[in-house]
Amino acid sequence: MALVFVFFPILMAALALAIPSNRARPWILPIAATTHTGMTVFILARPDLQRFSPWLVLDPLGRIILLVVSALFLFCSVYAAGYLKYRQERSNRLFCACLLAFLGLMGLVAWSHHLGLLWVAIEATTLVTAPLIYFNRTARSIEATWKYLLVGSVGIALALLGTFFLAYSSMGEGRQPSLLLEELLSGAPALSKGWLRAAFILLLVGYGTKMGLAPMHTWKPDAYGESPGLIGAIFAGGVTSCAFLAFLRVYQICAASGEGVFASRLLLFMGLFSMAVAGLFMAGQRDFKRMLAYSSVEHMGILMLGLGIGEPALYGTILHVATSAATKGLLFLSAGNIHRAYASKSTDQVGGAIRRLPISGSLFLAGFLAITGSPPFGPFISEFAILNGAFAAGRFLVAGLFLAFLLVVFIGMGRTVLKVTLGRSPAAVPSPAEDSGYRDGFLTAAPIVALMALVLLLGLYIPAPLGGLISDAAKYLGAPI
Amino acid sequence: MLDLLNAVLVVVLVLNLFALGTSRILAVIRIVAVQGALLGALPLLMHDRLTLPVAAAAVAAVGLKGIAVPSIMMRALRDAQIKREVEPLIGLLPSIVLGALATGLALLVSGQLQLSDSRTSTLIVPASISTALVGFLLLTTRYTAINQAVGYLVLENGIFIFGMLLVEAIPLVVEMGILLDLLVGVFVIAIIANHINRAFSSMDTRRLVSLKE
Amino acid sequence: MLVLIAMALSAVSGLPGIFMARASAGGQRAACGLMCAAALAGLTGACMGLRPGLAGSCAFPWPAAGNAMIGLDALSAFFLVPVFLFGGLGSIYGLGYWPQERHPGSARKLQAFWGLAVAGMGLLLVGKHALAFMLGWEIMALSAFFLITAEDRESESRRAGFIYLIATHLGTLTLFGMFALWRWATGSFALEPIAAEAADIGALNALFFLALVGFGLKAGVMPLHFWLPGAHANAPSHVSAMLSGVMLKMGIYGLVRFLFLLPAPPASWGGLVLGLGALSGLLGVVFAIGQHDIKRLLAYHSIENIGIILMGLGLAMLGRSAGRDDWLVLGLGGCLLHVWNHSLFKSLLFLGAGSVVRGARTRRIDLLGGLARSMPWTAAMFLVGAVAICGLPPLNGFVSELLVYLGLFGTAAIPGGKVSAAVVAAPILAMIGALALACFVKVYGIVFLGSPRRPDSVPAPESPACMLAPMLFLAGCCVAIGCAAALLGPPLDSAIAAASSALPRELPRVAALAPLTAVSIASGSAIAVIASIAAFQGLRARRVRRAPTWDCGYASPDPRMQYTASSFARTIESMFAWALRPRERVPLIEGPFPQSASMESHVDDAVLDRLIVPAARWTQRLFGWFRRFQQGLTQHYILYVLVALALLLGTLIPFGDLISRLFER
Amino acid sequence: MTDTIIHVALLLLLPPLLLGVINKTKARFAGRVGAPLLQAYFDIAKLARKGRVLSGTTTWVFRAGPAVSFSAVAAAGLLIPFGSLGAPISFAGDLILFAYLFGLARFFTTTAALDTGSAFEGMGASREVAFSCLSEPALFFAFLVLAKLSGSLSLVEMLRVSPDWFASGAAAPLILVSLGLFVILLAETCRIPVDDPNTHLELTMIHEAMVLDHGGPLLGTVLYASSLKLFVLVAVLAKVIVPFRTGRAWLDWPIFVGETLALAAVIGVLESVMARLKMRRVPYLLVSAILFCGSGLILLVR
Repeated sequence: MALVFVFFPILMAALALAIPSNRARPWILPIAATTHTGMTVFILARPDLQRFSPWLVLDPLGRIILLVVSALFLFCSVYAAGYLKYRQERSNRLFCACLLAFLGLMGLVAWSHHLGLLWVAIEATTLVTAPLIYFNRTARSIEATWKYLLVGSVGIALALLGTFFLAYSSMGEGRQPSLLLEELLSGAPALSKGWLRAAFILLLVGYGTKMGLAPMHTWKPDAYGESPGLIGAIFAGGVTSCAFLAFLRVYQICAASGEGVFASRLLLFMGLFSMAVAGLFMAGQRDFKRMLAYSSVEHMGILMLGLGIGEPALYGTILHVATSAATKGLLFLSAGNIHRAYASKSTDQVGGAIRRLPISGSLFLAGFLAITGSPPFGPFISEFAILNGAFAAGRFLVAGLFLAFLLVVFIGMGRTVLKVTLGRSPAAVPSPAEDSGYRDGFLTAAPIVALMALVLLLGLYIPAPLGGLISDAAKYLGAPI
Repeated sequence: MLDLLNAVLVVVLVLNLFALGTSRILAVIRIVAVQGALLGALPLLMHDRLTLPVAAAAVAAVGLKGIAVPSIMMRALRDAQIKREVEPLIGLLPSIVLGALATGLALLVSGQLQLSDSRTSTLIVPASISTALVGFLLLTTRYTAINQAVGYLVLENGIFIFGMLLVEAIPLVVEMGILLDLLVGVFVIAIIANHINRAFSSMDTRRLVSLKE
Repeated sequence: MLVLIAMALSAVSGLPGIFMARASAGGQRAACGLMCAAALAGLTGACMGLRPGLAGSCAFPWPAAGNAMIGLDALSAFFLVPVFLFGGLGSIYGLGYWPQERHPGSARKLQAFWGLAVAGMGLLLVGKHALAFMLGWEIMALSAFFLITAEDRESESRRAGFIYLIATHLGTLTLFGMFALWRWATGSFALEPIAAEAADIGALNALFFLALVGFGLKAGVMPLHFWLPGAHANAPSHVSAMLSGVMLKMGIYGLVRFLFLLPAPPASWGGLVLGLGALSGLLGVVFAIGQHDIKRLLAYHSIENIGIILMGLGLAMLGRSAGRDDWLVLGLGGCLLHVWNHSLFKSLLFLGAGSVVRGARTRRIDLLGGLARSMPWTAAMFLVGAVAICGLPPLNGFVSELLVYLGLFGTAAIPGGKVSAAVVAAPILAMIGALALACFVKVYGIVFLGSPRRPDSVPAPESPACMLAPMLFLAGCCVAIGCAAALLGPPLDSAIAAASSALPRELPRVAALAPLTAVSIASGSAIAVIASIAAFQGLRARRVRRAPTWDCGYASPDPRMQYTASSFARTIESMFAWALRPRERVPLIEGPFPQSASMESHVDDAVLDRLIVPAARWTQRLFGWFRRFQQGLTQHYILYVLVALALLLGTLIPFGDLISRLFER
Repeated sequence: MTDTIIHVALLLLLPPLLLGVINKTKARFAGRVGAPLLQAYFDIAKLARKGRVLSGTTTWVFRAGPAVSFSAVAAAGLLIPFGSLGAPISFAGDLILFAYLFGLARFFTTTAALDTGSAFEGMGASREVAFSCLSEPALFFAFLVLAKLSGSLSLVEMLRVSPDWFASGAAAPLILVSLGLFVILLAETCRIPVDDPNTHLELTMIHEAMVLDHGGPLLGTVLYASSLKLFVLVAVLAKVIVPFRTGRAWLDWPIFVGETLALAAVIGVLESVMARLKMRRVPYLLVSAILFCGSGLILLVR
């Protein structure tokens, strides 16, 4: 069953390469996405099929990430169909193929229980998503792709070194070194401490680069800023979740081997540092897509903070993965629409989005309110749970700093978002005559509304199966078998 | 067997310093190709008995690192018709000195690390750390896009050396995956370098600074 | 649970407006009808809730944090009355003030968020569980933001909306912290009185401080009021009426509810709240006098009334910690009654200001004048509101200030010659009353009386009936409470009992302590006497000759010679110059025949314009400095990764024994 | 019931006499014969018979001004105990009603002044309102001291200053309070140190400036109301200054009337001795009143 998850999307990617017509090809995306989500729901309902081989096991963490990314991919693919219909001036052969390949590799990441295989899958996602950034074929997007590739590959190489260190730490007296998660977890107390800590740091820096934690976040504003909104959504929702899943494996091993205290101090520092850097760079940001990138850096910081706090905040952290992925996707898609309509990303030319794009503009504003943790929406529940965890763990200073950074980020983001959405479009905007005529089509607006409904639902009432999935993921993370 | 391994590793270290020292890009690529081939052959020396998977892995590593990757780089270089000079951020001599310093630091550090079993009394750990550091050095001090790719390759080789210690832990599939990823990675980097050259009419990454705060 | 139905109705009341056609007023009328139905249902529910003893509550599951309880007790019913009363009246007023035809785009949005805001406030008041409370709180806050930026074409309204949003979010984050600390202290989210030994004094102080800041931000207490004048001035008038009349009270509700849930409060808390109240009252009215924009003036004046409410609350807390039940009952009674009174006359004044702005097209007082002749009804209503807000006898303002005064004087009557420091608050309250009188004489005199200051302007038309009806109803309520103060005894008592449910002992009744009956008789007879004199003068209106104002023999009095807002307030401004810091642009007149010169004085908000805006600019520059770390060179980015790795690995190496080992050899 | 009738009769008939006494003492000081004692009655009667001239810009507020201020001050008068009797209306907390009734009167006189739309009336109104901000706290400090001494919040008990209070060291505070009350009296009724009642220079007026445009019966009501206000405040001051009571009704009434007339004479003397303060100095005078009463309270508490 695991192989189906991996090879079905790659098969569809090949099919996409084969389809000649530029107009029909985008429709393969929604078809593949719906089948993939159907398979995910089917596999979640059938626990017996969730163990294909010692290498490919779908544990509770994998299930959550698989569900989140596949749902996000479904919404994005519907948006992609509408978006590519509008962008017919460029061939989207490579675009669709890479998207579907990413879906397959994400499946591999979710299923793999061998850290080496996990590394290969993550490296492959990096390489597959590189052409996606380059879709606009402008000088700036080449530069963004180059930086993404360079910094990403350096990070991933460090992660490989970390994986080798981890394997080496399991090479105790006469025991065979192995990278299988079960064996590492069962033999965890016997791992040699020095190598394990070095491995944890290397993997933190390596997968941190993939997630976009500060100070390794420098590629993120360029990559998210220059790629189309759709790709930003896939990145912010999907790629970061996969990298976070990979890091969760490492955290599990670390916690199992009794290095919890060392790990949490490091994670708290990285989390707060990322939120601070995000807040710093978001104040006075002129380009609303780069602002969304920094908001993604901030949310990676919040995830790390949640992990650092430890057991009481794990439920909130995992819930935050789901809610922030959905809200991020919503924000990026609506930002993409606004960018298309105004043909510019800087707040000097963009204004009054609510008037020109009623659905995208108002949902962009609602998304902003959601991502900064206002109550009726999903991220509020998860951030509040993390805050409660921080208090329960007795870390008052961390909680205080957490709230302070949330406020700084809110002010920075609010200034840009309000300039974009409210008011009248500034005079500098192209007069309606050569206005790009881009309006909220059904395909480009429906996914945003659906995502908004999902975020609102998560805020008001978390459905029982999802709640169950998250709580046993938290238990699994806290005390693995 | 052990001293042959050490000899190969010493050659790898020397090649590192050469890579730092040459001023022409073609030469750097050839040096890295030789280094890759040597590393590919390393597992044959490590194992006392020759099993099929180990041999296959070695052949693939030599083939890939020694021949495939350098040829991609050469082709990217030829298309770009750029002048073959390497303009490093800091001159050639200081980079060699820094390289030597890195190797010394690696030796010092690996002395401190408590290595678990006898087989690793050889030079593997210091060699891998120093190659990784040299890779970083190349990445951060060279401006041309291809040169940065070469730096990434050297970093990859460094990590590959460390992989030698854990031959049993990494099954063949994963080995192949890593090599495949390396190949595709270099391939994509080469294409992007090509596009940079067409867009900016030069391989110099100093022109890639328009995206900033 | 009538109230729940009412909340659902009001939430849904906004929706028909959106789906109806843009231009047709049908949508707005339907939404307003739904809103009035919701208001009526809510009012009956609230009045039933006010009867003592009824404290129904029901729970519905909330996965994230156990099940959330919702319950109606007398205190929340007490606060529900103004919410629903003004919810209905405001939407009726909105029909005339913000018709669909003139504002097609924003009218529907306004109507929708109006319903949402009322529903949010309902949920907030009924919520007994932290999450329900915060959900209601944020729905109210966010819909208020959309209401404020209804006309988001002007940059001023967007700026005010942005400052409001920051202040609300700061408040919400403080409440996050408070509820998390609450759960840490009591182990559950339910808003039940904390057992005395559950939390140590440190946590209690933190809880008190967080509650004070979180709710003080929403209530507009002095140092935290910076968002209030901008938001009220730029919002449509019936929105600013709801903001200041009803929404500020949610902050007060929060304070009353939470400060009485905390066990054994030390006397310093009560003193702090009383001090803050006095500060807000005094500086609020002083700033109000310095304003030239009618709605900014009314906004600052809300701060003054919030100050009086806080003085009552502070007095009640002092009574609770000193064990004096009479202070507690008088203080809390005065505070709660002033909440009702303020929501009545402040909304009346804002609606009056709204019809003035609608008629005269401007908010600057110095351009208005002589409107009483062209808008007689609005002028009369505004006068009733003005007299009530200054706390003058026949009307309702006096009753609640009387309760607060009696409480404050009670602090002086401690046997044994000892007097608590709170007694100095009574003269401060007297000064506040006198300043309020000055402020409203200025507003009423200059806006409605005298002759129009813009000679060319066409006289402002009187507002339509649907705007005057709510104002008439509110004025009627003010007079009714003024005369029938005795009837308010029982609801006040049940509300006080509900608020201080944590106290074991039975509290004395309000009527026993305060002469409500005597006051109502006095004000009833006073109104009768004034009416008879007016009638008497009306009958005896013998021949009345009309002549231009004598004004000591000026040949041709010119409207520009009249006293303007700044000149009227000049003496008081000079007295309080240390707080106001007025900026004046005095023209230099030289030469025997100086050309035309104009003098302009402006009082800007001390906290916002002198403290927060410069601080924001400074932090902006500071953050700018960090931009150098993202200058585009790929090599630097890789260097950052390497440096981060080195630093983190550095934490691994035990430097201690490494150095010692080096020195050993 | 009879003493309320006496109380009301006294309240309504006596005040103009005080004006007469003040003017007579000023005249005597200046060596003039001065107007007859009952001159104020004749003025009010004359004005009542005149026809009314109203300014074109005024509304009904202008006519309501004098009416409301008169009835408010009359109601305040009903709260004050005259002679040995209690006040017709008295309840715990009537001191606040007393102070705020004066506020109501002030509100309507100033709005009526602004209604005419003339520069001087506006100036008078602005000064009147500004100075009242300082006199209100002084009044409340005084009431605080009296409440503390008498232990009750009703004016009747507060103003029944009994000799045994002096035993508990209440002499000094009482002196300070009476000084404060005297300054408040001068400020509220615009006597000499604060404002000159019969000056003709509008720039210096406060109270007179507000009533420039009132004519005929309106001016009559205003004059009568201001004398009523003077009488009420003098009565309060008298009760505080003269502590002893004879206990017999028929003797206390004449003593009380005598006290008020004596106080009016004192005011007259003060007016002829002092000149008007500069407008910038008046706030300092009122702040001194606040300090008097405040220090009275502090002395009491120590």
